[in-house]
Amino acid sequence: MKTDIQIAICGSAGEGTIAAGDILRNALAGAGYRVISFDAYPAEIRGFGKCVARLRVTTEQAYSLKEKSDVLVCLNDEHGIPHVGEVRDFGAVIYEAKSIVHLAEGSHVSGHIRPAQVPYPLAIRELSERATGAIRSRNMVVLGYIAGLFHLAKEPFEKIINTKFKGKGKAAEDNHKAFDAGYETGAATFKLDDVNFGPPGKGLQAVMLNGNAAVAKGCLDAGIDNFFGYPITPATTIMERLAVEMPKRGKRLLQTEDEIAAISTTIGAGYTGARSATATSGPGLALMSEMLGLGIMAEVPSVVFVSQRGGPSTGIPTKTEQSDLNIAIYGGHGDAPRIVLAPTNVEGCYRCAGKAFEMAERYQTPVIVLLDLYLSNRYETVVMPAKPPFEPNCDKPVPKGDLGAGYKRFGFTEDDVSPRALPGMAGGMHVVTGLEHNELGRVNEQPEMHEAMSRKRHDKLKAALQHPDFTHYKRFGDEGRVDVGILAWGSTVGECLEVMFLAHLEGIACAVMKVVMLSPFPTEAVAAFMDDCDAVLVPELNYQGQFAHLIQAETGRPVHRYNRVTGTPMRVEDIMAQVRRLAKTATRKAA
Amino acid sequence: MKTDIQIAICGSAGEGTIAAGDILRNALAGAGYRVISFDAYPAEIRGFGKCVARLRVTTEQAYSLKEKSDVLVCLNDEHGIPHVGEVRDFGAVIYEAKSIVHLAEGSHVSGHIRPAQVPYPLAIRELSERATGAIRSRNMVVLGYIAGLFHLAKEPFEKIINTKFKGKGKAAEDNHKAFDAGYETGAATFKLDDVNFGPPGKGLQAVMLNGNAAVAKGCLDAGIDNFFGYPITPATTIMERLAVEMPKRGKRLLQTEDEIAAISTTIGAGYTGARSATATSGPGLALMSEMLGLGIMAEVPSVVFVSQRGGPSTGIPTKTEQSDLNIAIYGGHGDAPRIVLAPTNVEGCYRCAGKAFEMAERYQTPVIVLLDLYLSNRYETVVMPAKPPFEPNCDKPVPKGDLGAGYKRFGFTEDDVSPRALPGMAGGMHVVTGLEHNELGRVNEQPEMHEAMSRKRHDKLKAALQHPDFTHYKRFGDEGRVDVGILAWGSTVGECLEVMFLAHLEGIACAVMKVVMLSPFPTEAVAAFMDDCDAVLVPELNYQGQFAHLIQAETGRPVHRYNRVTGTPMRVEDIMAQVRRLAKTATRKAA
Amino acid sequence: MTPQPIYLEEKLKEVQESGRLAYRSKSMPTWCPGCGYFSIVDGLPGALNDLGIAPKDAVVVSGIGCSSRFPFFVNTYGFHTLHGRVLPVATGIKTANDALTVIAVGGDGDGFAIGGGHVPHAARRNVDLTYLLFDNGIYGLTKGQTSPTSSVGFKTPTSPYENPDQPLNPLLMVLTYGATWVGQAYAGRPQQLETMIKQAIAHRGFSYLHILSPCVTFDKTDRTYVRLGDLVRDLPANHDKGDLGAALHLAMDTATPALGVFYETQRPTLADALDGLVEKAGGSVGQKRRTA
Amino acid sequence: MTPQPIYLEEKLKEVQESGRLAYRSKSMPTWCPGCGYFSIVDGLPGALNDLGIAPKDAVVVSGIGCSSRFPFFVNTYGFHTLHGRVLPVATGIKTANDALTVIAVGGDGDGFAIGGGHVPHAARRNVDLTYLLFDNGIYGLTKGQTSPTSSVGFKTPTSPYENPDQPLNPLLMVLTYGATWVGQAYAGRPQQLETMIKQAIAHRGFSYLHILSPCVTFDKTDRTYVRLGDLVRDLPANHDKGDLGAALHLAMDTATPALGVFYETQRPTLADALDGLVEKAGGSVGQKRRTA
Ligand SMILES: Cc1ncc(C[n+]2csc(CCOP(=O)(O)OP(=O)(O)O)c2C)c(N)n1
Ligand SMILES: Cc1ncc(C[n+]2csc(CCOP(=O)(O)OP(=O)(O)O)c2C)c(N)n1
Ligand code: SF4
Ligand code: SF4
Ligand SMILES: [Mg+2]
Ligand SMILES: [Mg+2]
Repeated sequence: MKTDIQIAICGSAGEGTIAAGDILRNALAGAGYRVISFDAYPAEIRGFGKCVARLRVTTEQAYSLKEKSDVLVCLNDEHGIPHVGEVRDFGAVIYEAKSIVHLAEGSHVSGHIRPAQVPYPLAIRELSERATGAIRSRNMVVLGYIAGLFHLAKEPFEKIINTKFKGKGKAAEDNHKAFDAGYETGAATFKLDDVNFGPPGKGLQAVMLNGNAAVAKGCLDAGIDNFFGYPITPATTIMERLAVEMPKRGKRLLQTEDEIAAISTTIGAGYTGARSATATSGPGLALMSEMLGLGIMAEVPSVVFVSQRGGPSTGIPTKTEQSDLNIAIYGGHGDAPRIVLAPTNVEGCYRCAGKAFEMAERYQTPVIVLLDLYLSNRYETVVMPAKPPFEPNCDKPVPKGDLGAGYKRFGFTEDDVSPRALPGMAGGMHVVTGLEHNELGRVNEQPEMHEAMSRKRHDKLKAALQHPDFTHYKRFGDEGRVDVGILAWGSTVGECLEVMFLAHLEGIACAVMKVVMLSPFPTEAVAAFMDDCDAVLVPELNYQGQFAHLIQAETGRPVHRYNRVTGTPMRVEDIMAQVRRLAKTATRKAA
Repeated sequence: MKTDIQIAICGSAGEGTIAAGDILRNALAGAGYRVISFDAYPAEIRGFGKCVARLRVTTEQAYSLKEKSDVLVCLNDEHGIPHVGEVRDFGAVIYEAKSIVHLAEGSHVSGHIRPAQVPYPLAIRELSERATGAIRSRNMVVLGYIAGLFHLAKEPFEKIINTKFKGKGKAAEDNHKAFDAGYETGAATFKLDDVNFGPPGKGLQAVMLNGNAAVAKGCLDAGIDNFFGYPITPATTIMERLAVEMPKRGKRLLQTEDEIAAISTTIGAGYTGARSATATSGPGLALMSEMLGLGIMAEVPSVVFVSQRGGPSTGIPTKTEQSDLNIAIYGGHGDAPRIVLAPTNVEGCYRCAGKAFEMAERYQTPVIVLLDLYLSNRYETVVMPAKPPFEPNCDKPVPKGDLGAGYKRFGFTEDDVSPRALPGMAGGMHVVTGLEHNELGRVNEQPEMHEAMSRKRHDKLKAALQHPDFTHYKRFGDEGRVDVGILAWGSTVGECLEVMFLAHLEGIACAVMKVVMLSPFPTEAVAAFMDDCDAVLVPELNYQGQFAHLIQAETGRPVHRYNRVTGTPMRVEDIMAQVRRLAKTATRKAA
Repeated sequence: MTPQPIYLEEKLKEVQESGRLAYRSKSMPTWCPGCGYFSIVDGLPGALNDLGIAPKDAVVVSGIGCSSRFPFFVNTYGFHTLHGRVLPVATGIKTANDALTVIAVGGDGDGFAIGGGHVPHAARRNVDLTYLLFDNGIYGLTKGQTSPTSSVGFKTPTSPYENPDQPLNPLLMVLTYGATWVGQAYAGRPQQLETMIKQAIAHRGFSYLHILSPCVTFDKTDRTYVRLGDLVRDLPANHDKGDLGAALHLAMDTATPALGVFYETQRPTLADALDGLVEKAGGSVGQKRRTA
Repeated sequence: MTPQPIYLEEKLKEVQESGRLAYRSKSMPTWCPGCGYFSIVDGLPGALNDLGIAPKDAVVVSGIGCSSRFPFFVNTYGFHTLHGRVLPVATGIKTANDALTVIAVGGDGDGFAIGGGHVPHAARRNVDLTYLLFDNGIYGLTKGQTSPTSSVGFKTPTSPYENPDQPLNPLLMVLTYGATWVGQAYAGRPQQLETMIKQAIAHRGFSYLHILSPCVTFDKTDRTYVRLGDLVRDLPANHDKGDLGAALHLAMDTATPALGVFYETQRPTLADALDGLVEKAGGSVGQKRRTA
């Protein structure tokens, strides 16, 4: 039996909502299921706003959360009510049966459950108090209840609770007790809905990571030497995780005074041959614009992770958006070509992170890896490769005998990448500069030299489009001619794939092409895909249609845009409506 | 008789080369001719490199310098020799007849003059020494010689020399003497070439300005209140001129600590209702990226002049390029729409400068005016309007009675521009912020509000495409269907117009469309123009084809690119070769 | 579990009667209960009211941080700018319109990490504005990372083993930049704080008030009310606030922070200097600005 | 009218014999004849040579300005970065490879206008590098505008009536930032300059050498050799360079700039501190870096 169940837990931060979701997803992953999970936080500093932890648990690969949840847990009536509607027919709504406060008419969850939904009133508060003497462990009660109700094994939960509260003394104990209390109640409850967990199948040897954690792991596995950063939502947790891990490996991380310093130190370290990186969000990337240009001109490797959030300006720091594509690709003065990668899922974050170091070193240039809040914070079960799939050193060494008077740091070569001498190497002394220069690195402003060096800086990146062991773009779905082709990037690809499956069910010939390498752009491949499509749809989480714009610029051909800036992930249903509309036109044309 | 004569003066900075060119162009403008002039400087700090002062003197409107000069003056053999080739057949080469040092075979200008050119050896050094007792006034000798040789009136020269050396005592006197000595010699010399100055026609009441001076004048005429800036080539002279002029008008200018401070102070001043501006080049614009986004989000007027130079990074600070189009339009994080204007000649610099203040105020947003070194430093005779063609106040006032509790700084309106209360107005208190906000300016992160405000910020700019009394774009040349259409922007437009005239002579149907407003983009007009063209050519001084890219992105249609990054203006002949090539293909297609 | 009401009925009445309510915005502060910043938002209205500065004539400018949410909680004109840019924006405002009272506020990270390049210049130019620096030794808004004033050894998510960097001493720095009024206050002493805010605003020229303020959410160990309460002391009675050397000396003691006015002097403001240029150029000074 | 030869035959011979030639690049300085910077480019090779630092092990990092062309004129590794960014780039280099001797150079504008935000942090972290600040009180490269150390009243193209702003005092500022070695030299006293460069490089930690240097092209009136020569003096013989208070006091006197070592102390460098974290985390310190 295939399992495909989505659970939402709704409450305030103070109620341990996010913690409950975290234990649940880890326990289910531990049990061998595939999980994809994304939480919504309050924006305010003080943590009393609404939180929703959502996870989809499957045996087959899933690509995004579902429109409808199968199970909703309300830790709090006020926050729960608006979410009752997201539960599908015959899905379960679990809620506090005995509210502490007297709630006015209509303020209780029970009053909002549709007839087709299955209500599970639960004395959450009471169970917690009875088990632990306090109401604090209500989140554990509901966890236990879910486990009991759906006949899930206790052991994975117990393991996670143990790890999570190790050394926290009574808290750990209380949590176990509350969990048990909930479990018993759940197991004893008659299950009316048609939510059924099948066995996890052969079981996955997977780890549960969010995008930022995957990036950190990619950095570590690629042998990162130095990290420099300045805190900014939603990128901060990359630095926070590396701050824990890098010293264990003898590596150095420094919190700098700002983003300009962060990219400057990163490039300084890169100049010495170290693998170095920084992480930021849109505002920080804006500040880095000038220094990134130096990295391009001086041909110094560096890696910049950018997790996008709502913009422009300070925008909406705690909501997701895909509106930094323009600045990532075009945000520098002069002809400043750079490599821009945008992973589309958590595993991709890991791969892009590691590959970014390879590419930075191989092509001697800054590499920007574009994430967004949705991807940074979304959890997925990822099967890790046995051995890190990253080359430890991609530097082009100076041929023997070349060091000395004749060494040309910026010499023209067949692949337009010049051998790099690192500080400390005898005979390799040279100066790198942001001024236009000749092969030796000496200032040179001759027209021919500027044209030749401009060409070198652009042409060397062409090879990145063939960088080994990397998915630059990929086509999914129907082969050959299709009614509607979807061109997608970044965190939105998952929803597009779900749309494609839906389209197939409705008899619409549909294919998706995801583009991971956004610069240099795989123009030929994209144009070939477009050739196959009666209509091309480009759904993005930005207002302007930045990717659509890029495609038109690169191919000189028109596309259809679909743009939302709600701060939340795309809704599969919304994209599907566009596909239906376009498919109709396509059919009409064909007819 | 039509006059169309180009004179080049070649020497080192120490020889007064640029000064001679400056006097010559001013004298000829004073005599009523039209002049267009552009000097090439050495890049090094210490001023011994080669300088070339070039000016084209005409009675009809000209749009760029010519490929070939009619007259070359060599103040120095070493620097002069490479330029002898630029003199047309039957043109004049004036050079030092009696070199001080003994020059090796081939090192003397005389050895490089083609038979078809007309040599004018002149004892420059001797004449200077005889007239003034020193060799310093050699540049004045050649000026006088030119005036005498070509029978130009002495008076305009004398006037300029007077103004230029006012209060410099003996220097003024010496210069007059040297000029006279040269004049006499010239008048007595038998003129063999066919370079002939006709009368200036009815005479122009024009002033001679370069692009940066025109910008400064536009600022002053538009009533600039505050200017904040940080020096950077080639924008610095805008600030330097305003530093002289603004205090005379009681206005305040401040040199800030960097470009981030420059744009921040500019926006701070703009917030109070002052007309404020800053000026920079590519590197400074990169640093301003983040703060410009705040201006967009907080809807605060500001004007940013950007004079482009060779890039990327520090690049080639003293050479011209058009490679900051991308960053001007896309260089911010988030969906950050802005107004970008690019004047195409010196008069346009004046107009765009003044209109930029109008637009910034009218649409409550930053306005970027893109120049480049070629335009900033190029001199043209400009006929000034009798009255500054700029509205003194375009602010949208708060309707009577609205101030007070109900005042909505960001209220939705028909034209999407909200009435603006300025600090100091009773009852108008509000907070502007870079966070997403509601109509009152209060932080609001709701999906609907973010979508509505995103729309407002974009849609309000649409009206800028109809901004009154402004040339957003313009078509020149053949009407209707053409073989080749040229789409051009910025300083390159002049060369494109010259190309068009050449094409007409060769029987190629050709039209040019210049686009002055680059953002928001006049997509419809450009697409309509493209409809008329069998082939569309986009010549630009950048490597990537940034304008071509923009056109493709906006229209979804392909164009032909022609790109150079020589640091020098486009060569008419090079563009013409492309036009010929495309015309041939077009004809073949038509056949 | 809805937010606790920060303002007691009595408090509200008191504020109402004092005429200070006009300066309070309808938005309630979103800070954590107990945050030191509440004392500051309580103090500013009193200071403005006492000085007779109408809400319409004051502009509160801020950067980004918990502290920088400040403008939303007072009823004046306000500009919530970008992280680190409070001083240049404030300089632009004041330069464009002398008639406005400009108050710049921001956190330790805002002012001395990302914004550290602007402070020297606002100070040396003696821009006539007041800079209230909320020093909690932490990045509050981004959830508790190390700041340039964090103590050595302090643990945060970005320095999980310990903060290795020696902290900056903003008071000492600002004194060397040429600030013409420099003082220190403590959020735990709201009365004195309010008085000092008033003095700072009353000063003609660049006034810098360093406000020690606990972050109750992310700092449970270092700069708590309890620990700070023990450390702070009043300025020595014989301190000569005209003596820069003495002020520097005092500022060097960060172990027992002194509260009060460290330094005060008079010299031409930026506006004075710019008016001087206008005079030299033969222009007419003090012309009416376009703005109200 | 070709450029005048800057290096006399004798000079070249002297340099050659001293073993310092290895440190001189084949590119001749493009500075104006007479520029104070020549003394510095003469002094650095001597210092490196005396300290036994091979050209391959030194990295000279600079910003943008006449001064920042420096790396092109010495034969070491060099990084000509961006205006104002010399210190963070240098910090990155040193953090990545302890074995390199890192020398940061730049002008007064580079360091204290656009780069002013970085200085406090390099100093407080005690990054083990040497910062040579070329102070000519002007923006040389952009043709003579006002700088943050220009005197009040100085006329330049951006302050044609006069410079209205009080200059900064970098020496004083850097002392308050926590620099562990602070000194001042004068381009007109090349011998002493060379000695001080050597001392600054030899110091373990962040050393700051302020070098007064005339711009002969754009400053004909204020900081000329003649005027500066009259003003500079040696440090008082009894100056205690371990006394921060005394150093601050000395630095406050800008009228008669003292030459010599103002302050010197020892504390852990940034690398020490970061190694400390590695130890705390249970990692192994001092592992061989990937780089040579
Ligand atoms: C350019 C940029 N970088 C980073 C951030 C993220 N950020 C917001 S506030 C802040 C620091 C807040 O600390 P502080 O200034 O001390 O204020 P506090 O919250 O402690 O009051 C940071 C790093 C940002 N908004 N913009
Ligand atoms: C971001 C940026 N802004 C401005 C400039 C222009 N610029 C180059 S050097 C310089 C100032 C040079 O002065 P200083 O640092 O004192 O060095 P000096 O030339 O006097 O040695 C300026 C403003 C630039 N290159 N980059
Ligand atoms: S996080 Fe700290 S500084 Fe921010 S509001 Fe809460 S207590 Fe105050
Ligand atoms: S302009 Fe001044 S600082 Fe620059 S090289 Fe010439 S003298 Fe030296
Ligand atoms: Mg803080
Ligand atoms: Mg300088």
